[in-house]
Amino acid sequence: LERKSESAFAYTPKVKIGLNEPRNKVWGENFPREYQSYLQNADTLFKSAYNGNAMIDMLEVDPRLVVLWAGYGFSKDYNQGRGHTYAVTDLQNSLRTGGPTGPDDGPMPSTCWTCKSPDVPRLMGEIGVDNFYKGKWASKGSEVVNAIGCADCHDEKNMNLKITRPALIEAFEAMGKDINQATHQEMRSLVCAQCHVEYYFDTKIPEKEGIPYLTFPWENGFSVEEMEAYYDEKEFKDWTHGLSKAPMLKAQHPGYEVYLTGIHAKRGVSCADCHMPYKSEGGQKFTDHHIQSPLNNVANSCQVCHREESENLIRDVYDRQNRIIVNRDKLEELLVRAHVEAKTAWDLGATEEQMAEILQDIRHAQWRWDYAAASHGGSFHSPVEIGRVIGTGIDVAQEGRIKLARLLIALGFEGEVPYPDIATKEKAQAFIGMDVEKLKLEKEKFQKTLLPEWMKAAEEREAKMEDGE
Amino acid sequence: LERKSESAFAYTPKVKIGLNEPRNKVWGENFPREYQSYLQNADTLFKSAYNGNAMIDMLEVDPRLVVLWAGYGFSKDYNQGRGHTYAVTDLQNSLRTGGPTGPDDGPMPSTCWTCKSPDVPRLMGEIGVDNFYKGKWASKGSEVVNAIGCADCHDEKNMNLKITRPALIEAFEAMGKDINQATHQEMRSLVCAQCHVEYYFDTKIPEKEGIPYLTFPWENGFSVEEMEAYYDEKEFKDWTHGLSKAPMLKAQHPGYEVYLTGIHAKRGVSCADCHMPYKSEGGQKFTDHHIQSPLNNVANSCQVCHREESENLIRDVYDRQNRIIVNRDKLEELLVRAHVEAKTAWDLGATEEQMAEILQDIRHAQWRWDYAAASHGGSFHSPVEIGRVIGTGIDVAQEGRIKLARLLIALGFEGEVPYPDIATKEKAQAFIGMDVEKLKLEKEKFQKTLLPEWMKAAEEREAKMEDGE
Amino acid sequence: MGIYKKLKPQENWKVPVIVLLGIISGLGFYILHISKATSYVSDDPKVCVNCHVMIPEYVSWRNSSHREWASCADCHVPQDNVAEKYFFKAKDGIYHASVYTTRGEPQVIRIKEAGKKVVHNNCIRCHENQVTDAKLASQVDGHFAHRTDRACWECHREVPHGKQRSLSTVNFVNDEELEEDVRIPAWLDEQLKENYQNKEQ
Ligand code: HEC
Ligand code: HEC
Ligand code: HEC
Ligand code: HEC
Ligand code: HEC
Ligand code: HEC
Ligand code: HEC
Ligand code: HEC
Ligand code: HEC
Ligand code: HEC
Ligand code: HEC
Ligand code: HEC
Ligand code: HEC
Ligand code: HEC
Ligand SMILES: [Ca+2]
Ligand SMILES: [Ca+2]
Repeated sequence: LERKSESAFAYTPKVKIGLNEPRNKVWGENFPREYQSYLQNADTLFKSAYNGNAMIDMLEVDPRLVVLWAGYGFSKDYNQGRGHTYAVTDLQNSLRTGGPTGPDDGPMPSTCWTCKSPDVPRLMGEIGVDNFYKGKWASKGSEVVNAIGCADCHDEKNMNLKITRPALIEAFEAMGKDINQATHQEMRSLVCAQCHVEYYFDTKIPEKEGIPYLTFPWENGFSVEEMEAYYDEKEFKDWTHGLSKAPMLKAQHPGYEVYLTGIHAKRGVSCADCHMPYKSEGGQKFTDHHIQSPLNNVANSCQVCHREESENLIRDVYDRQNRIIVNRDKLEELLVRAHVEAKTAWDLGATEEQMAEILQDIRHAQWRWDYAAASHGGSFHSPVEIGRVIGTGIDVAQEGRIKLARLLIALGFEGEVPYPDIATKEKAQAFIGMDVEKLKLEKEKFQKTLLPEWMKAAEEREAKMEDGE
Repeated sequence: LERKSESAFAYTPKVKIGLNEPRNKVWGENFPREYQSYLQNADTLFKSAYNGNAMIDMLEVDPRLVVLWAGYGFSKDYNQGRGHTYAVTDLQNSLRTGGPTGPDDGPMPSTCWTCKSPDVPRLMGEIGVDNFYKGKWASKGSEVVNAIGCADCHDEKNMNLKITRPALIEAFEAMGKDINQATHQEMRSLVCAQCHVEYYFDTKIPEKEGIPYLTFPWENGFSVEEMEAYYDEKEFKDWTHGLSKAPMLKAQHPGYEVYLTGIHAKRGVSCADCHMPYKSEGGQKFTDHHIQSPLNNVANSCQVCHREESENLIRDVYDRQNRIIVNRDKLEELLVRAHVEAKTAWDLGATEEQMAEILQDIRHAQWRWDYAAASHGGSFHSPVEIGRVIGTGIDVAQEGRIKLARLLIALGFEGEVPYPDIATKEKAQAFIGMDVEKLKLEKEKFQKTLLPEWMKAAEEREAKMEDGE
Repeated sequence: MGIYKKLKPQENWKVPVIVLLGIISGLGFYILHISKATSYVSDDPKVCVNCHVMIPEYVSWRNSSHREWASCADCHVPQDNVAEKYFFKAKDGIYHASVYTTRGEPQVIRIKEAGKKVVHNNCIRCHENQVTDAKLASQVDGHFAHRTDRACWECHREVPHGKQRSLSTVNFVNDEELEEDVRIPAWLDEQLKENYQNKEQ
């Protein structure tokens, strides 16, 4: 310990890092090892059976998703996430965010930026949280430009881990917990829980009406049933389904919630233990800031704890993922059928009353499916729980379809409603009546006109910032 | 280390143990420590959340089972297994085995004895395997009397582990494997796999026609789908369901098969590691022959490998069991509904053709449920796989019920078929039209007349056997 | 004061207590003697296997990466100063020896809190350079603490005693003999072979 103060004189930081400094390069001056490894997040070469660094067009891989999300942004474009480096770019380029032509244009709100960049804490500090969430995402296009980085997780004074996103802090408060009480080991997961969690935009907060306020639905607990109850109580819906007209919920990456139910969390293993293991250079260990699938780094992550052949460990992961995918795929198919059958019922003149229970079943079944599907890594993080969730989803989906079978006959329909031809993404998007070409053209225009303007403005703005002194 | 081999040589046997010696006490003379712990298998005090040493009347706990097994022996009487000590008694007293009045009477064959006693290898040695399997169980009532014991698992010459049951050896051959190649660690599970496995009686073996030959359906593999395919190919059925008339399969305790799919098996942990851990007495370590739920002995079993508080480990087991039971219970309910709905369809005049697919769905769904339910411990031995199996079961059951919903309407039925009142075992047995009182009377008569005769004959027979010399 | 009062024996206890203490300490020396606990003063791992309850740990250590570098005492005895080292050894030695001699050893031996601290500090003693970075420690508050606030073996779970610390680590001394052995008893093998011959005909 005495050693510490001794060496403190020996090393002086190269630059002084300012509050909420968004430029990762500046931090990198002081911490070259972490920064070098951080730069590797740009890598897109590794692909595992279901995940990896590469960008995977999920609608292409699995066109059923288009039908499940009919009437909602995700049916336009959805990719399996890749490295942190791309968070800003991917948001800009996604067809979901449309082709804004000015600051008040486009389908998505500012809130979308929240989990994409260290410019977020900077902006929140400058203009306040409420003002940050206000307006269209395009309104902050020239402000949010740096890839997810140091200021998202670290305190610039002492490099301690810290929580920079209000939603997580507020969620803890809603649960009656104080995030300041988190242990160091818990912090190694909580920094990830700022973003890798299910969320929704609450526009009905008293005194903040109309602001799409980022909120985590954890008040009742983290489980699929508890969050469902939360939304049901509030009668919240993310959208109305394009075919079935069901009041739908979208589950977005409940990574932290699912992880909590697994054995690794129970044994105190943190996200960072697997996704940011130590790395050795010159006989010294530091935290590997290349955050990726551990299957690309089994030796440093898994094998420190599990003295098993690397191929066995990878097979274990695949085993779990393969066992889960069987029923998940089945549930997906059942949901496609349910949406299409419900549409047929509407077309034959079903009444709201006749449909009410059926639509509720569809809502609940798809919520369960999405909780399992959107939680990338969940099939490994907590396979028993994910298996359970999908099992309940299949039951609820089929209950809905039994009711539909009865209703359809009552409405005079005979036989089975045919399964749509959705063999490819294009066919599926045509089936739900989407004009993708139009979306692509709008996006291209944006990329050629507004986007370069933003980038230029940002460059000029940052040029005026003080260099870390 | 030297000490261990030292004591191995120092040992001089008190008695010489004969080939297939069925009397455990005789072996106990030479191995008092193992024998003392073995005697504790008679203990019936411990009860965990779902298992334990106590005898649990499963039909009482869960009367749905009565409906699922309508028309089959298990609807008469079914208990959660207890200690090895009781194998013979429990078979004699179960209502499933009826009240034989003589050697050729009663519902069950000799084959039933196979997994109940070390008198089985003795008899097989004396009269041959085929002759052992022939006839009613009552024909061997005075021969099979000793509780599961030493000769079931050990070689009397050197105490090595042995496979004494032909079915396991034959199953290995059918898979193209040689059980003699099993490693020592594998043997620590294979001795259990002689009995804790799914089986059926094959009466169609060429040259052995009519003999209910004990067979393990492993030719295609161990998974629920592979065994299902095996039975489907053979068009085998255990019975025709009393309500739905479906051609049913009964899954009996696929303990070994399920275990093989779990992480402990993958890591080379054997049945004996958990159920027969080492025990310390006077500084000597030996194998604990009290075979029971490890939850009654967490310190010696789990904690040898897991440095966790005992209560955490128990909670882990319960966590998994609780997550599995949710969907298993749901599947059970769906199966009750399917049987009852199918019966309604028959009553309304459904044709064989209209019912064919539906009955196949019921067969497959219940097979999956039973594979999960009958495998005691399976929810812990391999929770991910059991979750998967139940998920597929729910899907198939509901598919059948969708077809039933359509068919019932076509047959002029309106609304939902009501769920039967099966709140208790008695109500459920009455619902399926069973006369339990008659069964009990027959059993009582047997217990008062034939059974004491058997016991006396056995005593006289054993008195003439040589004492271990 | 309050606590002292509580602990202080009543007057009429004095004589019996003194006699008892005498017996206990006498027995203590006897135990020390018969259990060779005095050998604890040595650093040779073989002394630890004087009692066979330590065999699993001995064998697993002997097969570990640390065999050439660290003896039992390097990990299990405080190494910061000589006095503490021998005090801890004596304390532990007498304790283990009494437990062993009185046949009071638990079914599964698990390290206690005090022992954990000692081991943990010994890991750090040897590996300080690897686990901490002097440069970072100077700039990053709490770096040393954060690097060392978990037991090393939460990650390095198999250092040095492996995963199975029961007899199963040492059980298979007769493995060779066993591997050659067949699993099917002769009487059954013959019958089944006959069966297959019949089938082939
Ligand atoms: C015990 C190790 C472990 C822990 C702890 C863990 N993960 Fe994972 N994670 C994995 C593995 C293994 C995968 C699957 C990778 C694959 O399929 O290529 C994965 C996958 C992921 C993925 C998808 C990766 C990709 O390539 O797209 C994300 C995102 C993720 N985890 C985030 C988290 C978060 C957030 C936490 C903590 C809340 C966490 N993980 C905790 C091991 C772990
Ligand atoms: C609570 C944090 C959070 C919020 C709010 C959020 N995201 Fe994300 N976003 C994430 C995380 C985490 C991922 C990585 C998911 C994965 O692949 O596991 C991601 C991935 C993405 C991706 C890349 C993958 C893809 O889907 O093509 C895009 C684009 C994206 N988000 C856009 C948006 C938009 C648009 C919004 C607003 C509607 C939004 N995000 C709101 C956390 C968030
Ligand atoms: C500020 C928000 C934020 C934080 C904090 C965050 N993530 Fe992410 N993470 C994202 C987004 C957004 C993506 C998707 C980026 C994309 O595809 O464009 C992502 C992607 C990932 C991926 C996929 C990488 C790949 O190569 O496929 C992994 C793994 C991951 N995050 C793990 C973590 C872990 C572990 C932590 C905490 C140590 C963490 N994340 C903290 C937002 C965040
Ligand atoms: C997604 C979250 C996240 C981001 C982004 C991030 N870090 Fe870290 N960082 C961590 C975690 C987790 C640790 C481990 C902290 C611990 O256990 O005390 C860590 C540790 C460190 C440490 C302590 C020394 C070490 O190697 O363990 C330094 C220095 C550091 N990070 C620098 C950086 C720099 C520089 C950047 C930007 C280039 C950055 N970090 C970005 C999560 C992050
Ligand atoms: C910091 C330690 C640590 C790391 C890193 C770690 N694990 Fe684990 N793992 C554990 C612990 C602890 C358990 C719980 C079982 C136990 O107590 O041994 C466990 C359990 C498991 C299991 C059994 C649980 C199940 O789902 O069946 C598997 C498989 C597994 N780990 C694989 C992996 C893989 C693959 C990785 C790397 C991606 C990994 N582990 C990383 C500590 C770790
Ligand atoms: C890793 C430890 C472990 C292994 C290996 C294991 N079991 Fe189990 N077994 C358990 C636990 C824990 C339970 C649940 C006990 C309870 O619920 O009380 C259990 C339950 C059982 C039960 C029901 C017990 C009762 O009280 O009625 C049987 C029978 C069983 N196991 C047999 C086997 C067989 C046969 C094998 C090998 C093929 C095996 N087990 C392998 C841990 C194990
Ligand atoms: C392949 C071996 C095997 C065969 C053949 C077998 N059993 Fe069993 N039996 C077992 C095992 C293993 C258990 C313990 C099951 C458990 O609880 O996990 C058991 C338990 C029992 C029990 C006590 C629990 C209960 O169900 O009430 C009875 C009675 C019984 N068997 C009767 C029979 C009858 C009758 C037959 C013939 C139809 C038979 N057994 C055939 C292996 C077998
Ligand atoms: C000869 C056949 C046979 C063999 C061999 C066998 N079992 Fe059993 N086992 C049974 C039967 C039958 C029962 C049920 C007895 C009853 O309830 O009447 C049973 C019951 C059990 C139980 C429940 C005990 C309780 O107290 O609830 C466990 C646990 C068990 N066996 C584990 C094992 C393990 C582990 C092995 C191998 C080391 C093994 N068995 C070998 C036939 C066998
Ligand atoms: C259900 C199976 C089973 C039964 C019944 C059984 N044993 Fe064992 N026995 C085992 C297993 C498994 C081992 C451990 C073998 C090994 O690992 O080498 C064992 C080991 C032994 C050993 C070796 C020393 C030791 O303790 O590890 C002796 C001696 C022994 N048993 C005696 C007996 C006697 C006497 C009986 C009858 C009272 C008996 N066994 C009944 C399965 C059984
Ligand atoms: C002989 C060693 C051994 C014994 C005995 C043992 N385990 Fe394990 N256990 C393991 C190994 C190895 C793994 C795989 C993970 C790993 O590599 O650490 C594991 C994994 C687990 C897991 C994570 C798997 C999952 O399903 O999530 C749990 C929980 C667990 N064990 C509990 C128990 C309990 C409870 C017992 C006692 C009934 C027990 N274990 C007995 C070695 C053992
Ligand atoms: C006289 C027999 C004997 C000898 C010699 C012996 N031990 Fe032990 N040891 C025991 C017994 C008995 C226990 C169990 C004590 C308990 O847990 O209550 C034990 C427990 C332990 C523990 C765990 C308990 C704790 O206090 O944390 C450690 C560590 C240990 N011994 C290390 C050693 C080392 C190192 C040596 C050699 C220098 C050694 N032992 C020599 C009998 C012995
Ligand atoms: C490299 C360091 C190291 C060496 C050398 C070492 N041990 Fe240990 N020992 C440990 C650690 C670490 C633990 C705690 C393991 C745990 O809790 O998982 C431990 C635990 C123990 C225990 C308690 C049992 C347990 O698993 O908790 C005993 C007894 C023991 N050691 C004896 C010995 C003996 C005897 C030797 C020499 C033959 C020895 N140790 C050499 C690090 C060491
Ligand atoms: C007496 C000094 C000493 C002590 C005490 C010590 N080590 Fe080591 N350790 C070494 C040396 C020297 C090596 C290098 C061994 C080699 O390269 O084969 C090493 C290697 C290692 C390695 C890398 C090799 C491997 O097995 O994975 C790890 C990890 C490790 N030690 C962890 C620990 C832990 C954890 C402890 C405490 C429980 C500990 N050490 C205690 C000297 C020590
Ligand atoms: C959070 C998990 C974790 C903890 C806690 C941990 N380590 Fe490690 N350790 C690792 C990882 C990951 C590696 C692998 C890094 C590599 O191979 O480059 C490692 C590597 C090592 C190495 C080998 C370094 C080399 O160059 O081969 C040693 C020695 C070591 N650790 C000692 C320790 C000691 C001593 C402690 C306790 C103070 C400790 N570790 C605590 C995760 C951990
Ligand atoms: Ca949501
Ligand atoms: Ca069967």
